[in-house]
Amino acid sequence: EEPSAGITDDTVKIGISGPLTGPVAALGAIADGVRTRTDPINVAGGVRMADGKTRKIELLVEDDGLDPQRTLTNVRKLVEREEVLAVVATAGTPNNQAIGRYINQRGIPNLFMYSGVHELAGPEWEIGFVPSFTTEAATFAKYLLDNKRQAKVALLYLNTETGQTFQAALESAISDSGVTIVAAQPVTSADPTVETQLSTLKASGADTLVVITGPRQGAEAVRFATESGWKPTTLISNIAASIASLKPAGLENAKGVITSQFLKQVNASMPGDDVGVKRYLADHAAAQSKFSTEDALGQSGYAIGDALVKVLESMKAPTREAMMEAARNLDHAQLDLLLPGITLTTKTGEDVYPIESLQLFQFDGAAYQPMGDVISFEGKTPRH
Amino acid sequence: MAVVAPAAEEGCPVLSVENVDVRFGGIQALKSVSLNVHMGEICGLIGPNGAGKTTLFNCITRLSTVATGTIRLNGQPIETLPPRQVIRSGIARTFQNLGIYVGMTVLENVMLGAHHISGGCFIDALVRPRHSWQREQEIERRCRDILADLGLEDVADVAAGSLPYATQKRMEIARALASRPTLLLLDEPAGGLTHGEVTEFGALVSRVREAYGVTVVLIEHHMGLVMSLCDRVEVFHLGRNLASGRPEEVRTNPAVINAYLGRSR
Amino acid sequence: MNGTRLFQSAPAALVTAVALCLPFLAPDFMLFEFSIAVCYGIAILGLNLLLGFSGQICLAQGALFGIGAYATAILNVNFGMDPIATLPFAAIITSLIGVLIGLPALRLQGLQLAIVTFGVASAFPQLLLKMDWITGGVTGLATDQPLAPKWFPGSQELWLYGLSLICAAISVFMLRRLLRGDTGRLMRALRDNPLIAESLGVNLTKARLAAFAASSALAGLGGGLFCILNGFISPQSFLPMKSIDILIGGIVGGITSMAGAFIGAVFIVFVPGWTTDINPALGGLIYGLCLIAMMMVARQGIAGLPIGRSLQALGGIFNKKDLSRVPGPLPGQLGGE
Amino acid sequence: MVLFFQLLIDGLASGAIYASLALALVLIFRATRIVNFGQGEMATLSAYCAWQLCEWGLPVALSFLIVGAASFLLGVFVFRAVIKPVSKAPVETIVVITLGLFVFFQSLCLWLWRADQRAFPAMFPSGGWDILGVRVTASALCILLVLLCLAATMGAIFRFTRLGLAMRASAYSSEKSLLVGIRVERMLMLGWGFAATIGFIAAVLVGPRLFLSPTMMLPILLYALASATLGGWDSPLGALVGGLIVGVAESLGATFLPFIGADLRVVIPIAVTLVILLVRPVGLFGSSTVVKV
Amino acid sequence: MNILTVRDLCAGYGATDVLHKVSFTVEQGSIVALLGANGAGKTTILRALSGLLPSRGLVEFGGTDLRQCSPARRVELGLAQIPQGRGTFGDFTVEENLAIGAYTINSKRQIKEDMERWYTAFPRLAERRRQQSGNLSGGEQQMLALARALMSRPKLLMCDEPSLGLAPAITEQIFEIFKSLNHDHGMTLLVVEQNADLTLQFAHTAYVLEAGDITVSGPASDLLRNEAVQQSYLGV
Ligand SMILES: Nc1ncnc2c1ncn2[C@@H]1O[C@H](COP(=O)(O)OP(=O)(O)OP(=O)(O)O)[C@@H](O)[C@H]1O
Ligand SMILES: Nc1ncnc2c1ncn2[C@@H]1O[C@H](COP(=O)(O)OP(=O)(O)OP(=O)(O)O)[C@@H](O)[C@H]1O
Ligand SMILES: [Mg+2]
Ligand SMILES: [Mg+2]
Repeated sequence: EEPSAGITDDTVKIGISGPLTGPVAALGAIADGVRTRTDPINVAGGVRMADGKTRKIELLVEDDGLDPQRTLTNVRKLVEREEVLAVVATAGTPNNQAIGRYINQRGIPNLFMYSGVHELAGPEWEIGFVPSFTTEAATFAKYLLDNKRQAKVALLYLNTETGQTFQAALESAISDSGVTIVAAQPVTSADPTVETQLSTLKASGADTLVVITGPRQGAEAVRFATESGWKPTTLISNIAASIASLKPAGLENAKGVITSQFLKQVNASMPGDDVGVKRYLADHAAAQSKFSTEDALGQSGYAIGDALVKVLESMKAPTREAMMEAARNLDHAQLDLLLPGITLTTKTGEDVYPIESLQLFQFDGAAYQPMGDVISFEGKTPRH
Repeated sequence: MAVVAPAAEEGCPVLSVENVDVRFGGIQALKSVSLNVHMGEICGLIGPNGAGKTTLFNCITRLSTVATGTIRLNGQPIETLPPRQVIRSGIARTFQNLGIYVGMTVLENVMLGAHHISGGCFIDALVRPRHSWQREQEIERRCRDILADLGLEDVADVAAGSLPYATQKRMEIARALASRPTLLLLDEPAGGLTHGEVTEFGALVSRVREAYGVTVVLIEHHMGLVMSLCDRVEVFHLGRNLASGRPEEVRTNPAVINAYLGRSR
Repeated sequence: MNGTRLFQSAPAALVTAVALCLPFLAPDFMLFEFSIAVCYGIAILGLNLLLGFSGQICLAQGALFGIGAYATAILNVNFGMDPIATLPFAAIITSLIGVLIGLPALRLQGLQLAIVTFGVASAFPQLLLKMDWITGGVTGLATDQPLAPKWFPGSQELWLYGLSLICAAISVFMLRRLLRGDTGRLMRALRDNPLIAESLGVNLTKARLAAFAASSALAGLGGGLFCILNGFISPQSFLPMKSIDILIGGIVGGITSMAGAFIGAVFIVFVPGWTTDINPALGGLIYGLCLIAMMMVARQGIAGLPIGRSLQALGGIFNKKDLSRVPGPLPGQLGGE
Repeated sequence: MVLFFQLLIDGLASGAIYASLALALVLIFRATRIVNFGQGEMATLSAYCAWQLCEWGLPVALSFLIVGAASFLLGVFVFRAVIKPVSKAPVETIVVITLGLFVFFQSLCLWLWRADQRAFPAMFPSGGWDILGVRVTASALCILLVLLCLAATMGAIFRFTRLGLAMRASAYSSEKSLLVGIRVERMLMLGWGFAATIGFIAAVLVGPRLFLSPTMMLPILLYALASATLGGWDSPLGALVGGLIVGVAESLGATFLPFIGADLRVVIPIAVTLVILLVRPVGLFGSSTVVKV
Repeated sequence: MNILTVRDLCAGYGATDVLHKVSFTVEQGSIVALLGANGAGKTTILRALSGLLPSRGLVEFGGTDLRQCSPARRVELGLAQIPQGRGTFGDFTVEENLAIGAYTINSKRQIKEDMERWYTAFPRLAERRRQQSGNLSGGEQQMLALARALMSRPKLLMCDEPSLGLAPAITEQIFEIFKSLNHDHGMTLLVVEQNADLTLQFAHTAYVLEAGDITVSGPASDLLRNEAVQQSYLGV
């Protein structure tokens, strides 16, 4: 077969467009995370792919400041000038939508988008990574149905596709049960504080607070819930739940907070003896990455890089089609940073969700402790 | 859009101000002031500093609001006109501290005076460029004529801001004339002129009155000019009418000497 | 007639020449980027008209740009209109909304107007989300892409680029008509001293709103084009920073220069990318420095640079006068006395 | 009813946050007639420096003192390096330069400390009181008090001291100020320095509540601008009152106006500002600039 | 003794020079008049002397070379100027204008005294103490500008058309004030005036500036009789 652009006998070019600058530059850690995985592999010689050749991964990163329009120009630049084989880890739902038509027309794989919404404009050529927000909603619902059947839920959600998808999914997951959503308040990333919303939620008489927001508002919510004497059961989305981001709210305030995770906990000072975490820490040191080892976004990036390597390894031909084929047929692929029991599984035409399991954790004031087993929605992720 | 100048009735003053009061917060700048100016006249308006002369001009051109009283132009009350209509009714003025556009050329400044005649309609400019272009040419020609009349043709294309003060004042008069006024209000036009220039200026005003058929109200502190030029002089003091009459009468009026002229004259 | 330094002058000639040569020099994706720059350039033209010539500042230009984009998208998606045919409507609709936004300008000037309009820009993305029944909310809207007709010899990108250039040419042409002669003069009078303008018979209300309308129409046209080029729009593209970017583009290019508008647009489209290319970690830092340095060197915008001026002197054989602009306080006392 | 009062209190608390940045903006505007869009970001940099010193083990008070002084120097430096050379340029030029400062300082913080949010050392006690079900936090109260003192002091300086008068004069017209013997440049420099210090104080006040991050001042910029405009740009006290009005209006409006709701709350500061300006074009405490012919 | 010596002063706006090597001196304790047609460059000279315009040539004031001095320093040395036209801080109250005029004075008592003194001389200003000076009438602003310049108790006061916009009575009063300041306090005055009659009557020395060059100079009484001067400046 004729090899596609971007792949030669010894290299494969991969592009990333992400926000390296601007107000959401935190997401730039994802690109860095991918690099953290690929750099050591290149040093070790490259990836051995299923066609028998070993290739180095050349990563090209472009900055889009999370502006969908710039994502499109970046991707075009990457594809047409740099001739990359595929783009990975594109952050933001609108951004992925903006490039949807282009990648579909051109047949460019858009792998492992960093977006919790998976049904986008380029269905043939894209695949997500992190669990859908519907999965997370289902996990939270399951927790409530199992442990707090009469819960009165107050929901603080980000007023973007993230929060809206989640809200819809949560509502349908708890329909016909004793759990009710008694109040919901949107927040936008431009809100200076969210106390107004929280006061309103508190006044609704809810006993459970579900928070689907960015880290800043998440931390604020956690602090408010305790300081105001409200003390509801707090469930907080994994995008806001990292210990580092809860720290400014006061870790003692965060005690008892429940979250769902798919990544392992990394504690650089106490690495433990998990092989995957150790490798991650070693790679992080080797690649001299800028983000902190505990940065969840960097870890996600690392996991995406890992997934990319898995896809490359199983590519039978040096073509984009083969790449997509490989990405669409992952079979219980294990990644270093995924929690034990969580794997990547996809199937062409049937299953477009790589990760469909989450595990609940509760914060004990110092670390997250697992609650029960991994909850799997393999093959039954609710669509929205 | 022609100048709307109501026909002057016989004997009726061009400008008549009756019992006008103006207040700025606690300060009463004009107290029941009256003034009549007749067709073709050059009426001098003098008075000590802060007597309210400029304020009266501002009332006539609607830049200040009249508390009570009426102002009529050719018998029509104008004290409720919107400010931009004033120039259309035939009143043009100059400003005490210069109201010119320093960044524009002299010609542009003068052409602005004719703005209310040419209209400046945006839609017109967009869809009938030729039409507005022709009008523009016509006005430019007229303005250049006025400039030539006032001896400003050499500086027509110079930025107004770089001209000497007196030239700027003269340009302001040219701008006022470009609006085809019936009534010309000049606020201290001779400030900063040398003696020679003042004489020249007096001649210019007389000439302008003849050539353009305007009635002039002139605020001035330069007694020589006022006495030689004006047909009639009105004196304000502390926001009230103090005296009025022919220049010689006013000059010898003890109240005026006391309040305004001082000892020497 | 004191011709205004507009199209004939040296920077303009240069910009035109470059724009026409580009298809032979730049690869397709670059042409696409330049087309995007042309969209912004049109919006910046509008801002120049408003800020540079009539002295009113509007920081909602990005929102108006967005309104144009959404007008095109909605007309295409909901009413099945051909995207290109929507452009005049985009301009008109935006112009009407622009007049609404301009209403406060009748009482407020300078800093206050800037902040109120910036508020509009900030609220715009949220409004788009709130009105999801028509704007598609967070999911955005995908439009048809006008394909190059069969007879067209070049690529799709070239076709779109040509389309942008035509829109730009029309905008420049219309703006020239507005800026010369009486209307141009009255806007400058308005800018330099509204009080005197009023006493000279200028209808401030009408003039201010007309300036807003014209400026918004240009923003709307640019926005519509933007939508066509991208084929997909979402609120994320019209954050308040977009308005600031457009302002930066306008000022960097030169606020009273038409060529400057396009130079500024190229600046805001390409420079942020270049600076991150120099060093991904320091991209923003370099961009910030770049902005500062740019303004310290080219105080009147790039189009006012000495190079521009000397070229202009060369071109002065064909050309007569500069549009005057008083250096000093921004319209409406944003600064000093 | 309890909710109403709670929201009122919340509004005052967030209003204090807006007011603190507004105060720095007003100060620099009063002293130099420039709106420094980078003010908040400069303050963020100072706050990071203070945090870093604390992390290195310096006592909080000492590091605040050091950084307070350093902020002054930062302001002076910025003035000398980028503002002074263009002091004769049109205002738009300076606007873009301050936007450049905004981008620069934000990126600098991002580069040095990355995007993660940090806990900023709190100066005030963290507790609060429950009054009939309405929660009043001690920190919010303290912030308000400090701001009130700051605003009053600043106002008094501008109004009654020679220094203040000279600063205002330099901002009004450099030429006329030179003619009365004011060293205009020094005054502008002082203005930048003081504004940077006040900015730092603002950051210290709000840091614990907003969490320290390179973009922490970004969301409040619009609100601060609205507050300053509402207050009239001329008066520090006006900025404070403006901030509180914006805060309360926002808090109540977002909850009790169903068609606005929390997602459109960003409309409120602008709507309030617009309404007040339409009634009183110079802002609540502003004095009108004289335009006379 | 000369308090001010100007030699070969060149200054202008942009590339073009308005002044072409102007030289003159002002004697300590004298009143010097500077006459000239419009646009001759009188204002330009004063602005150059105050340091508002870059200039070339020697300027010496009370033994100090002014070329090294900032405008503010010149004021401290005792060189004050009343600018032409609106010289006041329009946004400031009358009182604040006077206070800022005394910026270089450290004695509170002196400031208070001077303020009272000028309020007595110009009762109009006293009435308007708390009013924004931009709202004053043209003549009132001129009075204020004058009083403000005098607040700094200059050694050499340069007045650019002080009588501009003033009523005759007030003009006379101002010249009286000048005279007494000169006579009783030894203040030196450099007066640019169009009212040549009055000026030449009270000045000691006079210069005539034409197109950026001094063409006539001498004792004021001589100039009063000079025919050319009579023709263009005295309207005889
Ligand atoms: N906008 C205003 N606010 C307050 N007071 C004002 C205002 N305008 C004018 N005044 C006051 O009203 C009085 C009259 O002012 P006006 O300008 O009419 O005087 P004038 O007769 O023109 O004096 P001059 O000969 O000095 O120009 C003055 O005392 C002035 O202080
Ligand atoms: N800002 C400026 N830019 C350019 N040229 C200027 C500027 N100001 C003055 N000029 C020019 O400099 C020359 C001298 O002006 P100056 O103001 O010194 O004259 P003057 O003798 O004071 O006249 P006046 O009696 O009008 O005050 C004039 O020809 C004028 O055109
Ligand atoms: Mg007057
Ligand atoms: Mg002069």
